[in-house]
Amino acid sequence: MDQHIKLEIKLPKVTDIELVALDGLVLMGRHLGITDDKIGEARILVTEGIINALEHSGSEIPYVNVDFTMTKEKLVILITDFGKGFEPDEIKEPKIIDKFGTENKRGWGLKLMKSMSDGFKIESSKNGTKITLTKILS
Amino acid sequence: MDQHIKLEIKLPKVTDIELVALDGLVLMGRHLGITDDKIGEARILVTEGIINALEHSGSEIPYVNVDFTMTKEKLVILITDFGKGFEPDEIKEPKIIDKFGTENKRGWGLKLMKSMSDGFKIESSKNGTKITLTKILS
Amino acid sequence: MVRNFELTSNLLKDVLVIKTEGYINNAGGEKILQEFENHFENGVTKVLIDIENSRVVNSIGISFLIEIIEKLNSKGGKLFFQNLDPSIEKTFTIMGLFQFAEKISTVDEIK
Amino acid sequence: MVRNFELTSNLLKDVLVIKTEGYINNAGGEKILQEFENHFENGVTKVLIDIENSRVVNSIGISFLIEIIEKLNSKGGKLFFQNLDPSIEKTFTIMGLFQFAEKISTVDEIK
Ligand SMILES: Nc1ncnc2c1ncn2[C@@H]1O[C@H](COP(=O)(O)OP(=O)(O)O)[C@@H](O)[C@H]1O
Ligand SMILES: Nc1ncnc2c1ncn2[C@@H]1O[C@H](COP(=O)(O)OP(=O)(O)O)[C@@H](O)[C@H]1O
Repeated sequence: MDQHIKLEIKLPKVTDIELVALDGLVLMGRHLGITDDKIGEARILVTEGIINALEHSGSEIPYVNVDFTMTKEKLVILITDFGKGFEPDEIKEPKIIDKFGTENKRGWGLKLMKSMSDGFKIESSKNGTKITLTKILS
Repeated sequence: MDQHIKLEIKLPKVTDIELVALDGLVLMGRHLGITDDKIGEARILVTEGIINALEHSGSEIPYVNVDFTMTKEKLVILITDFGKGFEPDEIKEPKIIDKFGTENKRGWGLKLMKSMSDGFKIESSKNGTKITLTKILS
Repeated sequence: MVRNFELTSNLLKDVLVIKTEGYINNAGGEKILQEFENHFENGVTKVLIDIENSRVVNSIGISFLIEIIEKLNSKGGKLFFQNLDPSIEKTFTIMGLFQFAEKISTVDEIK
Repeated sequence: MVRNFELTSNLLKDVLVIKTEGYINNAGGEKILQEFENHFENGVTKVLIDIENSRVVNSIGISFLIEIIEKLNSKGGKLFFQNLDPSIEKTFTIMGLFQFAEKISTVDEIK
């Protein structure tokens, strides 16, 4: 049967706390013999998902849940926050040229997650947001 | 009111996975401005607690739960496994001289946790072991 | 273990070489921008960022590099990168950084 | 980011200096013991371990150092440590390592 490992983390809103999840990802990848490139891309997904969730997690529940399920073939990442939610369809696709001349150069997280994952789902309501990211590893 | 942060992790049985918890500890400590020395000692406690739990976590539930609750004053660490348990009173206090001439030089984890913590409680049954470690940080 | 962001910089002829170490997050990106601006004010228009020792980046940190690109563009200058790991290179590609910046192998490639 | 354990070693006169990097866990401790044994067979009886770049240790890794101490004792040799961080020093104290090993500041202190 396929080996199947899980890591579940409830992260507090603390600077750089996403590094905790990244270390877990690297160690699980090493355990299953996943290539550095695949894990490297998964790290980008996890970083972007967590910093979004932490930025928007409400002040009442300043925590973010991160769950990994990994096999040799596939990684599923679940990131849940308890913030005010958002409407993904209303977010405009960022372009670098549009950023020139404007104050705020940010707005890349969703695009990176969409482009670098093999599956990306957002469920968002006024009680929070859950994103599911899939990455094929084999 | 005293700021109170929590980190909860369910770790799979994977080589060096305790590093995930150590990073969390360091980042929380930095957030609350705890000294490196206090966090350094807490790291020893966490490392020893987790490697014991992982070594003895059963094959049916090869996971270990690690919960941190930290304020500026105090850290409480809870480490829970689902292994076969043990009888702490039956473990002999290790001495370095007794280790000479014997094959196995191990057996230091419990002593380190007892000596370096400000509170150490073991609850163990045939369904698993829970240890509670307290470290004064102020 | 968790390490703090650090950078070192030096001028190789007319090229400002910034070598980063640690996580390029918001604070890290800001430090790179700051270092760049100190030299940009003095007329530097060629910048090489060596990120060999930054294995973790986030898009907030990288957004500061877009500001560097914008300022360099305005003076006909250019930003170069060295020692990109594949997933960071892919990140830069998705963000469109290579429309304006260039990946090189050694500083000698900068004319 | 997570780094693998590594060590470098060299002989300074009759002292074997082992410099470690990364987590001294079971595998790391075993590598130190192995490196020690390679030189012990050739008659080395003074060993200095510099653990400045190992900020994480566990008691399984350290238990291999007890084996080194035992072997050195049997030949009238000695183990020395350099660059101990305070919590690691406390760990060694609790385990009783300093009953047989010594903390020094520079290799010159070894006669
Ligand atoms: N978890 C979330 N909760 C609420 N809003 C979010 C969340 N994730 C993203 N958003 C919204 O989508 C926008 C775009 O996000 P992103 O592409 O990651 O860029 P950035 O975070 O830099 O603005 C954010 O500015 C925010 O308004
Ligand atoms: N979580 C646990 N579950 C079951 N047994 C344990 C647990 N922790 C410790 N023990 C028992 O106590 C003994 C001593 O533990 P310790 O002092 O950490 O040294 P070591 O793990 O190196 O033997 C172990 O060998 C084991 O028999």
